[in-house]
Amino acid sequence: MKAYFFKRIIAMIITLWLIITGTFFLMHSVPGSPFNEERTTNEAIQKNLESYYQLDKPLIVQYGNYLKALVKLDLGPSIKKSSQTVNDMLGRGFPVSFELGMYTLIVALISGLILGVVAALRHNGIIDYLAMSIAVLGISIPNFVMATVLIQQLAVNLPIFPVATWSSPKHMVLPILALATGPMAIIARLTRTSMLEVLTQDYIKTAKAKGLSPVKIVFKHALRNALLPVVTVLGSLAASILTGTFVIEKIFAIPGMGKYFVDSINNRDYPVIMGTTVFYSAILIFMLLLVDIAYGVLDPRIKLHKKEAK
Amino acid sequence: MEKVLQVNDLHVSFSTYGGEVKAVRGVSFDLHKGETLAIVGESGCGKSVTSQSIMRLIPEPPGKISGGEIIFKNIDLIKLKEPELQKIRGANISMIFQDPMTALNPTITIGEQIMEGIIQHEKLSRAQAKRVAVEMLTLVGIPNPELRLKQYPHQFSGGMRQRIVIAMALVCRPDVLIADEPTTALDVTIQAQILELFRDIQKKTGVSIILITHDLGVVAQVADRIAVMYAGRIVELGTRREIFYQPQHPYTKGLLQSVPRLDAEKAELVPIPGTPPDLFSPPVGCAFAARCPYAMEVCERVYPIETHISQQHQVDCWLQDERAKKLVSSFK
Amino acid sequence: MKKFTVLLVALMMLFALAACTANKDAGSEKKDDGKGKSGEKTEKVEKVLNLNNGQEPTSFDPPIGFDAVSWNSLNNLMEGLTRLDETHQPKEATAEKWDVSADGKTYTFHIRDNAKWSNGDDVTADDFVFAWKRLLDPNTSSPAAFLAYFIEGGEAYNNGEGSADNVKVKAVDKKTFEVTLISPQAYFLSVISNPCFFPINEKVAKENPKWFAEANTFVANGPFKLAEWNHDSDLTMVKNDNYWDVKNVKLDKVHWAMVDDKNTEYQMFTTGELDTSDVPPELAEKLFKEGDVKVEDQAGEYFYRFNVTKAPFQNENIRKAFALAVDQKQMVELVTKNQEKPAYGFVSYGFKDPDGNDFREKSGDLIKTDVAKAKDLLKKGMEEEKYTKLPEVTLTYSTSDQHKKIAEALQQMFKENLGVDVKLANMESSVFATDQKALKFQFSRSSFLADYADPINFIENFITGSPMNRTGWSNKEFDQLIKDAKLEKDEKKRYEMMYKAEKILLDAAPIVPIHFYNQVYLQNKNVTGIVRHPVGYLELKGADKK
Amino acid sequence: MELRKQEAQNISPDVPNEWFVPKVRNKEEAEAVVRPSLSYWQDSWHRLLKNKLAMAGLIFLILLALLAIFGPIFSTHSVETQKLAEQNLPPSSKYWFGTDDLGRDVFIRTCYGARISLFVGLMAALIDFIIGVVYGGLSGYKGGRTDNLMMRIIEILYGLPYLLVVILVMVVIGPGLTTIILALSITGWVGMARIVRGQVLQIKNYEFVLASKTFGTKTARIIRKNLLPNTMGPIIVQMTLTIPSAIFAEAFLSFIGLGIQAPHASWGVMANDGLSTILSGYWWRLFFPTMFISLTMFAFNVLGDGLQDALDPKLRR
Repeated sequence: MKAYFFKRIIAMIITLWLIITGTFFLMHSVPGSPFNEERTTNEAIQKNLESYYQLDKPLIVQYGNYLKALVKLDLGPSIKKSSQTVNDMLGRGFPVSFELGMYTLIVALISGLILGVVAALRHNGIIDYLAMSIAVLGISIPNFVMATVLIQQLAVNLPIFPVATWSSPKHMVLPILALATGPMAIIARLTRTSMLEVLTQDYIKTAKAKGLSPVKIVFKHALRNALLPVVTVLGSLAASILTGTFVIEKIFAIPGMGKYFVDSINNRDYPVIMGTTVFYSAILIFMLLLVDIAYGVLDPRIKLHKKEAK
Repeated sequence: MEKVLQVNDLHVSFSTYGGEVKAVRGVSFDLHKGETLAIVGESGCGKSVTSQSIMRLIPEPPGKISGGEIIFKNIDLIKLKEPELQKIRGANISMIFQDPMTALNPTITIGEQIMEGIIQHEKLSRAQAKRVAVEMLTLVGIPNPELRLKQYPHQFSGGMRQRIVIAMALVCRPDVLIADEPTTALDVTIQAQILELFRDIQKKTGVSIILITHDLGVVAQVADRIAVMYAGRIVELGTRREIFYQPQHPYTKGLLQSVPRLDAEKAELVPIPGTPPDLFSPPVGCAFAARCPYAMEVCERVYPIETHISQQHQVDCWLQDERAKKLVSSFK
Repeated sequence: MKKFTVLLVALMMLFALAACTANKDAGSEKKDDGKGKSGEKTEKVEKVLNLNNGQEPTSFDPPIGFDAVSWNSLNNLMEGLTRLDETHQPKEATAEKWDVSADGKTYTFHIRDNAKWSNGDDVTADDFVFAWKRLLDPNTSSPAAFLAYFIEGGEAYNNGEGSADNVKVKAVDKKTFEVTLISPQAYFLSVISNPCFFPINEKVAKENPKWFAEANTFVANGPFKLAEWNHDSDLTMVKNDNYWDVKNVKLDKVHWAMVDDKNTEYQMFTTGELDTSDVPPELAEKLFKEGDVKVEDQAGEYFYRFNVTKAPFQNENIRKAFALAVDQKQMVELVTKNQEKPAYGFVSYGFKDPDGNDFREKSGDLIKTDVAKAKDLLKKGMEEEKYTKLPEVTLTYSTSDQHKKIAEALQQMFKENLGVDVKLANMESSVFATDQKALKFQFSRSSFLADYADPINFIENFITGSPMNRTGWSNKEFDQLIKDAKLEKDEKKRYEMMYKAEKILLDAAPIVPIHFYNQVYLQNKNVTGIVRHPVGYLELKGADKK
Repeated sequence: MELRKQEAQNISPDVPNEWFVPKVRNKEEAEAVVRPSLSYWQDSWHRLLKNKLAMAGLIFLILLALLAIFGPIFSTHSVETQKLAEQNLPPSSKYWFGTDDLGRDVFIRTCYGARISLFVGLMAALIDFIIGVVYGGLSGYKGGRTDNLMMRIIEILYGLPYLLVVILVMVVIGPGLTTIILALSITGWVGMARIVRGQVLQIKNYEFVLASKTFGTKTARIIRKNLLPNTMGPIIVQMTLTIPSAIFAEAFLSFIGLGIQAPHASWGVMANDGLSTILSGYWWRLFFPTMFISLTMFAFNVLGDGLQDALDPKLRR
C-alpha cells in the first residue's frame, strides 16, 4: 500500500511537471502579449515592461526560472494586477471558490442521488419521468441563464435573496442553486441508469429473498454498486466546481478564482495562467486519486496496490 | 404426509412491449415436509417464474400473479403485504439462484451477507450472528470459516460460492428451500458435491426442497418427486420412480429420451422436434400438440383433463382418454 | 481495512479544508453583519455612497494603475497638483498657485501648507519629485510614462538613454516644485491631473515599497482614504480628515462593489444595493424612454480601420466608398441605441479652441454618409484598380456582443448601400490586438479613449510609425503638422494645424468613424454631485447623498 | 398396453368423439418455429418501437431535422437580412418567433441554428464516443502499466488550460465548423473514456470475460462482444449528456471567436445573445432557442433511455 502511494505520488509529480511544461510552451506559442491593449503603448514602455517581467529573456531561461521559483512554491507576480502575487490571488480566491464548490457539490450530490435512485425505483413511472424531466432541464438550461432567471425572480421581483456578492449564507443560496443544477442532473441521470442496471442483478434478488427491506436493499446492496460510474465523473466534476466557475462568479460577483482562468488567458497574464493551471492540475490529480481510492473502496475486486504485480 | 406448501392453480403473467406473456397458467402442487420436489422442463417453461412467485419475487410490474393461491402454514402468500412477506422470505422460505457468480454482492463481505439475514429475522447481536454464520459455513463445508467471513465473493471459487449461497439460504433454518438451477453453472464434480451437500443438509435439518432444473441427471440423484412443466403448466407429476420408469406424457418421454442414459443399451439420443409455443398467445389445447407425435384433433382444441394414474402420479394428456386407445396403434 | 483508513483520512482532509474555509468565512460574516447593522442604525448620520467598480483595480500604485478601474478610486484617494472641476478644467488642488515662465516652458508650483498625507505627514515638493521620477524610471515600467515625455529629460530617462538626474523636475524648497518642459504645452495643467502624476509619500514608499497594495498601509492625500480593501470583492473609502479641503467633502463613506456583470449591476441598482449603474444595452431603449438615464460625453471614438497595404483598400476611393456607405446615424439610433453621437470626424466633442468654438463643430462633418457618392466612388476606385470584381473583403472584430452587433449592421449596410458582400470574422481579443498591429486584417474594429484632454491626443495617433496607427497609412504633411503643433506656443495657430491635420486624415480615409463614446448611467435620485470627466475618471469630492 | 387398462374409466364427456383422430400435418409444421426468432438488432428495434416515449423523442428529432433542412423554405425571411426598423418585435403571423435586436426573423435563425447545433452536437458526441470507447476500453481492459500510463495522459490533457488550447487551434486552423468540432473533441472524449474504463474495470473480472480470455479470443473482440454491450447503459447516458454540453460549448467557443461566424448563429449563441432579455422583456429571443435546446435534449434523453432498454441484453426475454 505504501509503495503504491509512493508510486502514485511520483507519477503525480511527473504528470504535474508535464502539464506545467505543456502549458508553459503552449501559452507562449499563442499569439498576443500581456501588454497588448487598445491604448497607446510606445516601444520604450513596451520594452521596459518586457524586461521587468523578464519576457525578453529566451523562453528556455524563463522556463528554468519558473521551475526554480515553483519549487519554492513561488508562483510569481501577476502582470496585469502588478501589485499582487499569484500566490496572493489564489490564496484569496480559492477558499471562496472552494466553499462555493463544496456546498454546490454536496447539494448536487445529495439531490442528484435522491432523484436518480427514486427514478430508478419507480422505473417508467410518473416519478421517474418527473425526476428525469428535472434532470434534462438541469442539463439543457445553461447555468448563466439559470443564474439570471434566479436573480430576476428571487432577488428582484421577489426580494427574498440578495442579488449578488459573497458575504453571508443568504448570499450563497442563489449561486449554489444556479451552479448545482447541472451537476445534479448529470449525477441523477448516471445514478438512475446504473441503479437500473444494478437492480436487475441476481444479488439484488438474493437480498430480496433474504427478506431484507427495500430500503436496506437499495442503500446497502444496490447504491454502492451503482455509484461507480457516478464516482468516475465526480472526480473531474469536483475539480472544476471546486476551483470556481467563471460565469457564475462573474454574474454573482463572487471573489473566487474562477475568473482568473479566463481573465488570465484573455490578458495573457502568463504567471497567472501558469499559477491557475498548476493549482487546478494539482487539485484535479488529487481528485482523480481520490476517485481511484473510492473505486477500490467501493469495489473490492479492483485491487489498487496489486496493479504492478500483475 | 404433512404438507408444508400448497400451490393451487397459480397464474402468472408479464406485460411486455409485445403484449401479455402468460408465463404460468394454472400450476398446482403440494410440497411435503422433508422431501425434495424437482420441477423440470425446458428453459422458458415457467419453472423459474413459479418458484419466484412462491417467494413473491416476481417484479411487479411487469409481472403479475393473476390467480391462484400459495398456502404456507395456512396463510395465502399471494394475499400478503410486502412487510409481512419480508418476514417469511429468508426465514421460512429461502431461495438459491442459478448462478453463484452473480448471486453474491461483489462489494460486501460474505460474512456480512450471511449475517444480515439472521440479524434481520432473529434479532441477534452481531456476535451471535457471527457464531451462527461460522456454524453454517462449517455445515456447508467451507474450511477456515472464521477467516473466510471477512473475504469478498471474488476470492472464492464457483463451488465455494454456491456453498456460501446455500449457507446463506439455510442460515435461518427455513422450512422450504427453493433451489433454482443450483448446479447448472458448476462443473460436474462440483455438481456432485453440491448435490451431496443438499442431501446431507436435508437429513440434518429436515428442510423441504423445491429443486428447479432442466437436468434430469440431477433430478435422478436427489428428487423424491418430479413435476414436469411445459409451457407454463405442469403436465406430469409423480414420484421419481414413476416419472423415470412409467412416463405417461409424450413430453416426459421425449425429455427422457433426450438424456443420455448409462443403463440404456442403445445410447440413442432423440431430440424433441420443434420449439415451445409462443406464450403471448398460448394455444387453446395442449401446448405440446404441435410437437407431439401422437397429437389428435382434440389436443389442439381442448386442454386435457388431469388424470390420476396412481396416488402420486398424475398427467395432463388426451392419450389417457378411452377413445384415444384405438388410435395408438395407428401412430406407429 | 487499510483502504478504508486511507479514504477516511482523505475525506477528513477534505472536510478539514472545508471547515477551515467555512470558519474563516464565518468570522468575516460576523464582521460584515456587525458593520451592516451599525450602518443601518447610524444611517441618518453617515452618508454612504454605494458604487460599482466592475473589477478589482489594477493597482493603486499611481504610475501603474493606468486605467479607469484604478482611476475611479485613485482620483478620490489622492490628489495631484491640479484637479479637474465640474467643467473638466484643471483647478488648483495640492498646489495653491503656480507661475509660468515667459517661454511657457517652466512651471513653478506652490504646494499648500495644509496639504497633508492621511498619516499626518506634509505633502512636500520632494514627494512630487520622487513620484514623477519614479513614473519615468524604466524599472517602474509604467504604461503611463509617455505622458511625462514632455518633461525635459523624461523620454531619454524612460527609454534607458538618460538618467534620473537629467529629468528637469526639482524641489526648490519644501513646498515649491519646479518642472521644465520640452515645449510650451497648453494642456500641461490638464494632463497632470491624471493619477499617474500624483505625489507619493517618499518616506512611506521607502519603508514599504508595497504600501499601495493593502488598505492598512495605504497613505492618501485626497478627499478620501482607504478603509478596507477585500481584493476582488469590494473596497471602502472614508472621508480623509487630513485633506486640506475636507469641509467640502460631503460623503462619509464610499463603498465600491466589484460586480463585473452588467445585468447583475443593474439588478443590484433596482434593489437599491447600488446607487449608480450602467445601462444594460437591452434595456437602453426602455430606460431612455422613461427618462432616468443620464448621458455625458466621453473623450473617445469607436471606429474601423482600413489596412491601406491590403487590397482593395490601397485605393483611396474604395476606402471612401466604404466609409460613405456607413450610416452612423442609423447605427447609433437603431443598433447601439445608447444615445452616442454619430462620428463624422475623429476628434470628439468637448474641446474648445481659443475662439471658444468646439473643435468638432468647427471642423465639421469631414466624412458623412452619402450612398450615391459611395457608389460612384466604388465604381471609380474599381476602374482605377482595374478590378472587374472587388477582392473579397473580410471585416474582423474582437469578440464581444456589442462589437458583433455593430459588425453585423455594417455588413448589412455594405450589402444594401454598395452591393458588396463582406465576410465577418471575429477573433479572441489578444490575438486580434497582435494581428491588428501586425497589419494582418483588411478592415477591422478599433476604438480610442483619450488619455488627456486635448485634440492632439486624438490626431497624433496617425503619424507614421505610431503604435496606434495600425492602418499602414502615412502622410508627410500630416506628420509635419502634428510635429509643429506639439511645439507651437500660440494656441490659435496650434488649433489651425490640428484642424488641417484632421481634414487630411479623413480625406484619405484610412479609418471609418462610427460613433463617439459617451457615459450613460442610472443614478439614485438622492445622489448629487458625482462628476464624470470625459477623460475617464470619476470625481466624488463634491458628491452628496440625501 | 397396461396403461390403457388402468385408465378405462377415463372419458371426458364434453369432448366429441370425432376429435379423436390423428392430427393431419406435414413435416414442416412440426418443425415450424412458432415463436418468431429475431436477430439481436431486430429484437432491439421492436422493443424500441414499442416504447412510446422513445418513439416520441425519435419523431421529434426527425421533425427537427426536417425543420432544419426545409424550415427556411416556408419562411419569406432570410437569416441575415436586417430590418432595423422592425427590431425586437414579438411573435406574430409575420414573424412566427418574433425578431431580434437587428430586426432579423428569429424563426429562420432558429432553423439555421438547428443545423449548426445539431451537427456540432452529434459530431462531437460521435467523436467522443469513438475515441472515448476505444481509449477507455483499452485502458480498463489492459490494466496495469498500460492503464496507469493512459490515465496519466488523460490527466495531462485535462490539466492543460482548455481555453489556451482552443485559442491555439483557432490561430493555427482558423475559424470554421471543423475547428469547432475539433476544439470540442480535444478534451471532450476524456469523460467518456474514464466512464468506459470504470465500467470495464468492473466487468472484466466477470467469468464470461475470463472464459473468453482463456479461449484465446482477441482483445478487440472481447471488448466489442463482451464488454461493450454490458457497458452500454452509462455510455448512452454519457452521450446524451455530451450533446447538450457540446451545444453550449459551441456557444462558448463563438464567444472567444471560434464559433460559427456571424451573422449565422447557433442555438447556443442565440441563447447567449438573448440572455439579457430576461430584463428587457423580449422573452422570445431567449425562449425559443432555449426551448429548442431543452426539447432536443429531452428527445435525446428519452431516446437514449429507450435505446438503453432496447439494447440491454439482460432485458431480453
